[in-house]
Amino acid sequence: MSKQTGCRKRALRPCVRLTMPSMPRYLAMIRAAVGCLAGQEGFSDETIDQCVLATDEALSNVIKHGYACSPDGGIEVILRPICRAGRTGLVILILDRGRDTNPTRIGGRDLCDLRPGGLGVHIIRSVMDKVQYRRRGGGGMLLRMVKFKDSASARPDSSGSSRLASGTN
Amino acid sequence: MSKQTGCRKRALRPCVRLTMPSMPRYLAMIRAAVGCLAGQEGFSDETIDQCVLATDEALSNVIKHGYACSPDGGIEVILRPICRAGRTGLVILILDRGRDTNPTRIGGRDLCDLRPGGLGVHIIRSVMDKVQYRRRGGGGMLLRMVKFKDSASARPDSSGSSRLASGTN
Amino acid sequence: MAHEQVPETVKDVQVADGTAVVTLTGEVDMSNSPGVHQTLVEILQNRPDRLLIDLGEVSYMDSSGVGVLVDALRRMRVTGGKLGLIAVTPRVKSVLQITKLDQFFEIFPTRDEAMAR
Amino acid sequence: MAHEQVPETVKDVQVADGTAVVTLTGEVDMSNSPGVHQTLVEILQNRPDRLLIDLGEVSYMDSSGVGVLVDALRRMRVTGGKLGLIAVTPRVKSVLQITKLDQFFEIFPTRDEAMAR
Ligand SMILES: Nc1ncnc2c1ncn2[C@@H]1O[C@H](COP(=O)(O)OP(=O)(O)O)[C@@H](O)[C@H]1O
Ligand SMILES: Nc1ncnc2c1ncn2[C@@H]1O[C@H](COP(=O)(O)OP(=O)(O)O)[C@@H](O)[C@H]1O
Repeated sequence: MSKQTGCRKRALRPCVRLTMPSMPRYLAMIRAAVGCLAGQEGFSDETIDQCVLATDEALSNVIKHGYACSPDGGIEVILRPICRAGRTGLVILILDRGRDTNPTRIGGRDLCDLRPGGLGVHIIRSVMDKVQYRRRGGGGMLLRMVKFKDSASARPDSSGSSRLASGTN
Repeated sequence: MSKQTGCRKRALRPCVRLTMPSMPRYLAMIRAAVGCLAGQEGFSDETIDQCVLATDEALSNVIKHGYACSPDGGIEVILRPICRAGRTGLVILILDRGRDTNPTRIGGRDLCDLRPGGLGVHIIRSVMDKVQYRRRGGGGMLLRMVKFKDSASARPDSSGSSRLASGTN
Repeated sequence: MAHEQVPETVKDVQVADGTAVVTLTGEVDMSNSPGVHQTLVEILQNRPDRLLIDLGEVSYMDSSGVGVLVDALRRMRVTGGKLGLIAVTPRVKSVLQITKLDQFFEIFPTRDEAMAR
Repeated sequence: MAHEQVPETVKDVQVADGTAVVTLTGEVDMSNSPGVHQTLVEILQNRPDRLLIDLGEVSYMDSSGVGVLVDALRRMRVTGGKLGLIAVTPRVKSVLQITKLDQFFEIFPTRDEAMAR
């Protein structure tokens, strides 16, 4: 196993694939898996929490918006540890076959408004280092999120003192 | 979500699929996922532990025996909550494309012997309610394990006072 | 909600002297936040002066849970009542901070401090 | 083993007066049991009279971990030494019971009790 440590051994870090039905009851299982994998990659507790939260928010959105809360859709989560320019990170891909949307229309709303809803995309963009939505050939959406281990984490516009918001690992 | 409770709603309990490379570092992630799912099915802590342990042992065997510790194999874990004759359970399928073996030759050894190794299959058969190995068409093995929620758990030949060995939930 | 043996997210509800105290537990996500919402709406139908939500045992909350808190706050404001959160764990607090909602909630470290007000 | 920031399974090794005390931590499985085995083999090369393995922080152990304990026991027997396990958690104890190996190990509730022998 020691052969796997370090950046050059990228070929030895293939992906993990989790497929769940579009049902909220399976969110906890995916959170557990993502948290465990991020921990094993040596992510700090804060960064683990951020990966877990972003994945949960993204999956919830697929269930709500992609599958309109119908339980018979499938969602695939692909987790791939990466190493880019000496930085260790985790790529989280979320793929669905639900209704697709123009990626430019997936955005957070103005937070000054006190109302429930419209928070998920803001959270995802705040806590992850890269976030990219794409339409999939054949229907459905692909979301690609990247989190680096030494990430400066939450975007500067988020307050910095909290557990999730702070990126100091 | 309340629609999912109860036995008749079997159609609403589809499976979860986890695919991992044949590398021991991913065992912990699968354990986390299995433990979480069994917990959500309402399994007792003892029964959760048993599902987790059996899955870990089975995956370790696939890595060792199916793939001869080569890291480039794939292993699929399928988790499916079931309801049979009023009993709630969890089916755990483990599929590989490694070297296959005659299922009758996969057995536990005599435990009187004090030596390491040869314990995994004994553990699996002790803690699970049903265990069935099969050769897969196209190569590799399929292991089907079932654990019932109200299972009398460990086989009578295991001592009954311990956390994993006792099945009283 | 999800299953009979899974601990319910709403662990306890106490109402006395116009103050309702709701204790939540575990992980609040899309699978159980509708149930929490339902409970809070029912409690608010009796128009308490104050709603206190104890989050000390909540180890995880996503935006669906935060949305439930925001909805309760808006309903309390309509009836002129007050809403306080008790024992918000760092992880839950972060989610409130990221969504800039921490400013809207009165947060008490302990239940005693909340009750003393 | 697996990664630099993941806590090492072998947390501590203390050798004094012919007694080696090894503290393990976390989950022992096929990913880290070879490392634990290696550590124990190195310690046993100095032929201690006694090897104590503290399992109080071991939350999970599978048959690969149990195999490492059995191997250490066999090596100690060859050199005429003693092996004791300290603070075996219920979950780990169950695995020893299922594999009928609990009978072969001397198990102490606490480190103090093990040292007092
Ligand atoms: N997976 C998705 N598929 C389609 N649309 C999405 C998806 N995720 C987000 N959106 C769009 O982005 C908007 C903002 O999402 P979000 O911030 O999570 O708030 P909410 O889900 O409460 O509306 C959604 O209302 C929806 O229009
Ligand atoms: N997935 C598998 N593929 C092929 N052979 C297997 C598999 N699982 C178990 N076996 C066989 O069963 C035997 C007993 O397995 P086990 O009890 O786990 O002990 P060990 O792995 O230490 O030999 C193995 O030695 C092997 O021959």
